[in-house]
Amino acid sequence: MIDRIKKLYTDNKTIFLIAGLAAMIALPFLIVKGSVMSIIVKILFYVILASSLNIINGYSGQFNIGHAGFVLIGAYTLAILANFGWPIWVLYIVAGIVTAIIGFLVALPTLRLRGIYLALVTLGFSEIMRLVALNWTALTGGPMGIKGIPSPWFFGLRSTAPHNYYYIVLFFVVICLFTSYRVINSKVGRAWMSIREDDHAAMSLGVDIRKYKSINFMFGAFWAGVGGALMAPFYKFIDSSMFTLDEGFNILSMVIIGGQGTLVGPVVGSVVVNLTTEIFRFADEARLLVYAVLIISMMWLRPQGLAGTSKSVIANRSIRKSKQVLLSKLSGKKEVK
Amino acid sequence: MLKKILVIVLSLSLLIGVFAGCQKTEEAGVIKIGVAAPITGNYAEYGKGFDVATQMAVDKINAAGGINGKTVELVLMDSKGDAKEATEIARKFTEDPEILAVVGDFSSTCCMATAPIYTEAKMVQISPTASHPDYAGMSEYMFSVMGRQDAEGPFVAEYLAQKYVGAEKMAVIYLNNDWGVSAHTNILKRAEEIGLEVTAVENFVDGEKDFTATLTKIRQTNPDTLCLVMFYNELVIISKQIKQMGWEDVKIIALGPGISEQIVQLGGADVEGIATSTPFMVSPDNTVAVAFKNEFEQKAGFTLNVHSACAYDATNMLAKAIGNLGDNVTREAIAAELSNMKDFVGITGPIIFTANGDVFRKYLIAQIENNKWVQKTDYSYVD
Amino acid sequence: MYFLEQLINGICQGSIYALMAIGYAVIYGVVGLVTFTYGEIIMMGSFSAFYYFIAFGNNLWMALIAGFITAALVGVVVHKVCYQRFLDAPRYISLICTIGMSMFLKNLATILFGSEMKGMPTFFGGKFISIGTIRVGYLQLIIIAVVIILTVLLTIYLKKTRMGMRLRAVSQDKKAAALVGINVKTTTLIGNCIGCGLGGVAGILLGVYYNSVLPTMGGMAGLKAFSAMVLGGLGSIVGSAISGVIIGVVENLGIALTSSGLRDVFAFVLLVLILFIRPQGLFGKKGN
Amino acid sequence: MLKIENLVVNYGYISALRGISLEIEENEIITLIGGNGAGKTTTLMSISNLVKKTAGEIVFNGTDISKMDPDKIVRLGIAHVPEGRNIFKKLTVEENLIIGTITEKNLPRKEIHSRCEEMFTLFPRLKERRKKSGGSLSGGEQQMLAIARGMMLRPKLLMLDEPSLGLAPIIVEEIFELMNRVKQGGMTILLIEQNAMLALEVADRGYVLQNGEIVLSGTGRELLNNPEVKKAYLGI
Amino acid sequence: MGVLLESKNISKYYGGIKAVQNVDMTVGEGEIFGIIGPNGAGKTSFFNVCTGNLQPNGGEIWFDGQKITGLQPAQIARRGIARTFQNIQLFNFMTVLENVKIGFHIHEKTNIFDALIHTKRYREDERMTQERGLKLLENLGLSENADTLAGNLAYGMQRRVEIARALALEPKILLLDEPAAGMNPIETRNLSDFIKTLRDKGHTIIVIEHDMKFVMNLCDRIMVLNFGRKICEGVPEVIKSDKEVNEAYFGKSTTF
Repeated sequence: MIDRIKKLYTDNKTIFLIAGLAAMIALPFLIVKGSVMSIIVKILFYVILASSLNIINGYSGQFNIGHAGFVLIGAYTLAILANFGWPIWVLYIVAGIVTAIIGFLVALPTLRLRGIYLALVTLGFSEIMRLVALNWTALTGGPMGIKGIPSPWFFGLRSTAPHNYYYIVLFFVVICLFTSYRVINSKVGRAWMSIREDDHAAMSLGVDIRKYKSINFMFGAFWAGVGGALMAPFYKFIDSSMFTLDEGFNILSMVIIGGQGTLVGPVVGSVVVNLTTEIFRFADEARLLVYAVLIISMMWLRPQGLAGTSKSVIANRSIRKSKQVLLSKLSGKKEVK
Repeated sequence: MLKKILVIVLSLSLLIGVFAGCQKTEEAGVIKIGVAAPITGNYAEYGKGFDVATQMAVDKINAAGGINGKTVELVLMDSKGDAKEATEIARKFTEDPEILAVVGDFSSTCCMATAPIYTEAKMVQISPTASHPDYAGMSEYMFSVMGRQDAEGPFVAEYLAQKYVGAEKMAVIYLNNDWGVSAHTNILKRAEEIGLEVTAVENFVDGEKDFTATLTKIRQTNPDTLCLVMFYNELVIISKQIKQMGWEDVKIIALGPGISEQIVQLGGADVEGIATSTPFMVSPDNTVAVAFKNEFEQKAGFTLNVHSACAYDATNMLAKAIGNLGDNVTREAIAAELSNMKDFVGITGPIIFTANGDVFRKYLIAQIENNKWVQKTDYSYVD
Repeated sequence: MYFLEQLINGICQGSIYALMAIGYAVIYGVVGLVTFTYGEIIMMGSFSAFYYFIAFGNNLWMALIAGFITAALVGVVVHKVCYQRFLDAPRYISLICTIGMSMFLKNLATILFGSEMKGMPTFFGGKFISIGTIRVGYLQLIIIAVVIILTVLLTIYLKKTRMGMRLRAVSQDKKAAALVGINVKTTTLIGNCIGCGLGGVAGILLGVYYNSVLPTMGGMAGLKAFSAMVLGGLGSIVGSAISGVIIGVVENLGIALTSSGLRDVFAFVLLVLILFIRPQGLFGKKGN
Repeated sequence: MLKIENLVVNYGYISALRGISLEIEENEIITLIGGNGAGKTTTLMSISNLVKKTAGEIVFNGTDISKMDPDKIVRLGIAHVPEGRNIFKKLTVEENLIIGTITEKNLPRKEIHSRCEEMFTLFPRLKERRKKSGGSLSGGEQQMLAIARGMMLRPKLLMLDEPSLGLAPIIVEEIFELMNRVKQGGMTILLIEQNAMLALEVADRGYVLQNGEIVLSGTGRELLNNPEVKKAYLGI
Repeated sequence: MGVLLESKNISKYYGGIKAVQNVDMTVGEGEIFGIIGPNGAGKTSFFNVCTGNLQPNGGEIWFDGQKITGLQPAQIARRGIARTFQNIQLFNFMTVLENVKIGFHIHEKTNIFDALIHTKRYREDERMTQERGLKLLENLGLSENADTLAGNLAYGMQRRVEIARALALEPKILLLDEPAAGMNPIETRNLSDFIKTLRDKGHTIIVIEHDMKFVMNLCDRIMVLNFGRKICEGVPEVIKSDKEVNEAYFGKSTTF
C-alpha cells in the first residue's frame, strides 16, 4: 500500500507539493486549539532535526548517534546571544552557522573513523556538550538554564503563540527541505551518496572523501542548529536536560522509522513518532512501553522505514551477499577494505 | 500473514488511541484540577508520589462533600520531566475551560517552560517542588509550596551548621541542578557572613554513584562538618562511602532530603547522627500527619517524602481557595485568593505566600538517633 | 599519598567498569552487533539479586549465580528480538531495536519494581584493610578479585573448552565457522547469554557496592561499558578490562585535579581523544 | 552419493546458477571447471547451504539437504574447504585443526591428537608452525591449513574450492597427489579448479560451467582432449 | 612513445603474506598493457598500489613524470588515472546515469552554494554531466538502462557501466581489473574491440586478466606475475613461449 501511495506521489509530484504546501499554510485556520497546534509545531521541529540527521546518516552513510549535541549548540547559541540583544531572526541563521562550525570540528577527528567508532565519537561529543552546558555556569546558566528567551516579532504579532510560531517553523522546514533537495541533486549530493554506497569506488573517481564528509557534517549540523535555535524561543526556557542522549536516539528513531536516505522519510518519521507518543498518552505509565514496541515492530516489519524504497533492504542484503561471494572468491588477492 | 495481522493490530490500536484521546466526559457540578507530573522518565518516582498524594487529597475532599457541593476531579498528565511535553500539557490544560488550576510540575525546568503559557491564560500553576529562585516570581499566577532556598540555605549555614552542630570548617557537596545550585549558593553566602569557613565545594551530576574520589579530595581540606545538599538516594550512598573510608571525625548535615524515611531504611547504622533541616516533622502526636503518612505509604508502596507531602498540601490549598470563592470561581480569582490566604496549615506546616508567590517557611532540625528521626529543635530555635 | 589514594579509588571504580566491559566485549565479539540494551541487562541483574536477597537471604555468591542466570535469560529475549533476525541485515536495524528494547526494559522495570531507589544488604560488614591512611574495603577487594577471576576464567573457557573454541571461531568468521559445522545461530545465542550473564554479575556488584538499585541505573553504566569495550579494541576481553580500569582511574584523577561534576566529561574526552589518536582503540590491531 | 537437480541461484537480479544438475558417485573425484563468475563457487556454497537457493534440490545419500542448516550438513559428512583464506586468523594452527572436528561431540582427545599428527605428516610445514596464529601464515600455508582442517573431520565428501590458489607448483602437485591418496582411503572429492589441466588429470569426471550453466561433461580424459574445452576455456 | 606510468621496485605485504615483491613496470603512452598471472599472484594488490588504494611497503610509482606514491586515491584519480574494480564496485542504489555523473565529479566546478541558488555554474555543470553522461552511455550501448538502479543490472552490463564511469574521468590511463570476468565469449569479444577503439582514441590502458586468449589478442605488451614476482614481460609471442609462464599458469605437466 505504501508503495502505491509513493507511486501516486511520484507521478503527480508538483500537484502534491503545491497542494501540500497550501494545506500546511491553511492549517492554523482549521485548528483552533493551541495545544494541537503546539504538537504540530513540535512535529515540525523534529522534521528539521530528523532531516538534518538524515543528511548525515542517510545520504553519506556516516553514523551519527549524538545529534542532540548539535541541537543543544543551536539552542544555546540563540539563547545566549539573544540575551545580548541580537535580533532573533538573524540568530536563527547565526546559530546554524555556529553549529556548522562545531560540526566541522567534530568531523575532523571522525574523518578517519568508520562505523562503530564514529558512532561512539558522536555519542561522546553529545554527552560532552551536555555536560559542558551543565557545568559552564557563567555562559550557559549551568543547571539554572536560560529563561526568558525573547520571541521574534513577526508582522507585529507576538509570535510564540503556536498559531503564529507555526509559520516561522514552517518557513524553515520548507527552506530546509528545499535546500536539502537542491544539494542532494547536485555534484555535492552525488558525492555524498557515492561515499555512502562505496567509498573506495568514490575515491577512485576523484571524490575527496574528507572534504565531502566534512561538508556533509556541516550541512547536517547547520540544520540541527537551526532546529535547536527554533525551539528555544518557542519554549522560552532551555537547560541541558532537554538535550540528553535519549533525545538524540529519539531523533534517530524518527529517521529510521521514516526511512533513511529519502527526503520524505524523516518527515513521515517525525509525524508518526510524535503522534504515537501523543495518542498513547492515555496509557499513562505504559506509554513509553508502547513506543518501544512500535520501534521494535517497525524494525521487524519494515526495516527500510515507512517511506524507504520497498525491498531495498532485502535487495541490499542479496546484493551485499553476492558481493560477499565475489569478495570471498577474491579474498586471496584483494584486501582493499 | 503474520505481518498483515500485525499491521492491522497496530493500525487498530492507533485508531482506538485517537478516539480514546477525543473522548470527553461532560458532567455538571464537577471541579477539575490539572496535575502535571513526570509519571515516566527519570523522575518517575516523584511523579508517582504526586499522583498518589494529589488523589488522596481529592478523595478526602470529595468524601467530605466536595467543594461547595461539587466533586473535584483530577486530570493527570505525564510530562516525562521533558519541557517540550510539559508545554503541550500546559496548552491542553489552559484550553480546557473546565480545568481551573494546575498542580505541578516536579522539575523547575518544566515549570519555567510552562509559566508563560499559564500566565497568558491567567491560570494558577502551583508547584509542590519547583525551587528555582526565579520561578515563582515569573508571574502572579505561579506559586511554589516548597519554600525558597534563600530561606533554608541561610538557616542551614547559621543554625544547623554553626549553632547546632558547632561547625567551624565546613565542606559542601551539592547536586548540580537548579535546586542544588541555589541552595548551596545561599548556604555559602550566609556562611561567609557569619564567618564559617568553607573548605571545599564540590558538585555531582544526577545519577552519580561513586563519591570516593570527591570525598577523598574533600577530606584533604580537613573539614569538621560536611554539608550535603541533595536528595535521599545520594545522601545514603555518600554516608556509606564516608564510613567505608574510615572518616569518623566528621559531622554530616543535610539540606534537601528532609526527614525521608528512606534514609533510615537504606542507610542503617551508616546514617546515624545525620542532622537535617526540615520544614515539617511527622511527630507521633500530630495524628493528622501520621494518618496521612500511613495512608500514603500504603497507597504508594514507598515511604513519604517531602515532595509528596507538598503535593498534598498544594492540592488542599487550591481546593480551599476555590471553596473560599464560592460561586464566583474564575481562574484569575484563584490566584488572588491564594495570594491572600493567610490561614492555611497543611501537613508541612503553615503556608503563607509571599508577594512573589513563594512560601516563607520556618525550619526545624531533625537528627537520626537510634535509627529514627528525632525532632531536635522547634520553630523558635531561630529566635 | 593523596595521589595514591585517588589512584586506588580509580582502580576500584574502574574494576566495575572493567567487569561490565568484559560482558559487552563477549556480546560484541560473538554477535558482532552494537547493543544499547546492555545497561538494562545490568539493571535486571541488579534487581534479580535484590529480590533474591529478600526471598532467600543474604548470600552474595548464590545471588551472583542467580543474577547471571536471570540476566542470561533476559539476554535470550534480547537475542530473539534484536539480533537473530538481523545478523545479516545492515547494522543500524538491530541497533535501533536495542534502543527500543532498552526503553522497553527500563519502563517495564519502573512499572514492575517501582521507580524509587532500593537498598542492598551490606556484605563483609564494611571491613577493610588499612595501608597507611588508605583503606580498601573487603568488598572492593572482592570486586577486584571477582573481575580478575572472571577474566581469567573466561579466557580459560574461551581457550580451552570446545564451546569456547566455537565462540572464538564464530567471533572471527561466521562463514568459516558454519563451514566447519558450527551452528552459528545457537553459538551467537550462547555468546550473547554469557555476555549478558556477566553484565548481570556486574550489575549485582554495582548494586551491592553502591548500595542502590534503580530502574535508571543502567543508562550511564551501559555507556561506560560500551566506551571501555571500544577503547579496548572491539571485543578484546583483556583489552576491555584494562580500558575499564583506565577510564576509572582517569575519572578519579580528573576529579582530584578539577571538579567532581566533570567526571563524565573526562571519560568521554578521553574516549574521543584516544579514538582520534588510535582509531582502532587502545588494544585493537590496525586493519580490524 | 550426491545429486543436484535443477539448481537455480540468484544474487539479487544477477543469476549465478541457471538450473544445473549433476551427480557424484561414491569414491570419485569430480571436478567443476569454468572461468571466473561461471558459478563454481556458488555451486559449492549451495551444497553447504550458505546461499539462498531460488529453486532446485540437493540430495546427499538419500537425505534432502537443500534446506538443512549448514552445520547439520557438515555433520552428515560434507566438508567444505573454501577458497581464499577462510581460516581462523586468531586461532593457532593446532586450534584451527581441532576446530575441524568440532561436530564430533565425543571424540576422545587422543583421537583428535592422532588426527592432528596425521595432518602434520601430510603437511610438515604446518607442524613447524603449530603454535603460530593462523593469520601469520603465508598464503600457501593458509591454504594447506584450510585443506587439513577440512580433512580433520574424515568427511565422506570433501569439497575443495581452488586448492591450488596461490600455491607454488610443487605444493600444488603434492596436494593433487594427496587427493589421489585420500580417494584411495575411500573419500569422495568435489574439486573446483582453475588450473583445468591439472584438475582434469586427477578427476574421474568433470563438468564445465559457463555463465551458470553446465555446457559440457564427461570423464577427465575426454574433457582434457576435447578441443572445445581447450578453445573455450583455456583460451588456446 | 613516452613513459606514462612506471613502478619501481614495488612491494606489498599483508602480515606474513608477500602479495607483491619488487615489481618494476613501465607503461608507455597509447599502449594496451596486460598483467596476467594465476589467482593470488598479486595482480590486484599491485593495481591497488598503483591507484593509491593501498600503500606499498616499498618502492615508488611515477606517473606522467611525477611521483605519486603516498598520494590519496582521489588525488591520483584527479591526475588522470581511472580504474575499474575486480568485483564491480558500482553505486548500487543509484541509477546508471547517476553512476556515470559521479564519474564527471572532477570536471564539475559546482560547490554547495552554487547548488543552493542554482547559479550559472551549477546549470552548466548539470547540463554537461547530463549530456555527456548520456552520450557516454550511448557509446557503450547503455542508453536504455540510464534510469535503472545499477545494482539491478546484469553482470556484463554492470561491467560496462563501471567502464563508462571510469571513462567519464577522461583519464590519461585506464586500469581495468578483470574486465572480462563473467562475460560470455561474445560479450568478451565486444569488450575487446571496445578497448581497442579506446586505445585508438588515445587512451592508455592496463588490463588485468587471466583469460589468456583475451589478453593475447588484445595487449601490446604483457607482464606476468606469479607469487607477487614478475616472472616475464614482453609482447604476447614472448609470453606464449615462455616456459616459466606455462608452468605457472597451466601446471608443470602441460604445454601448449
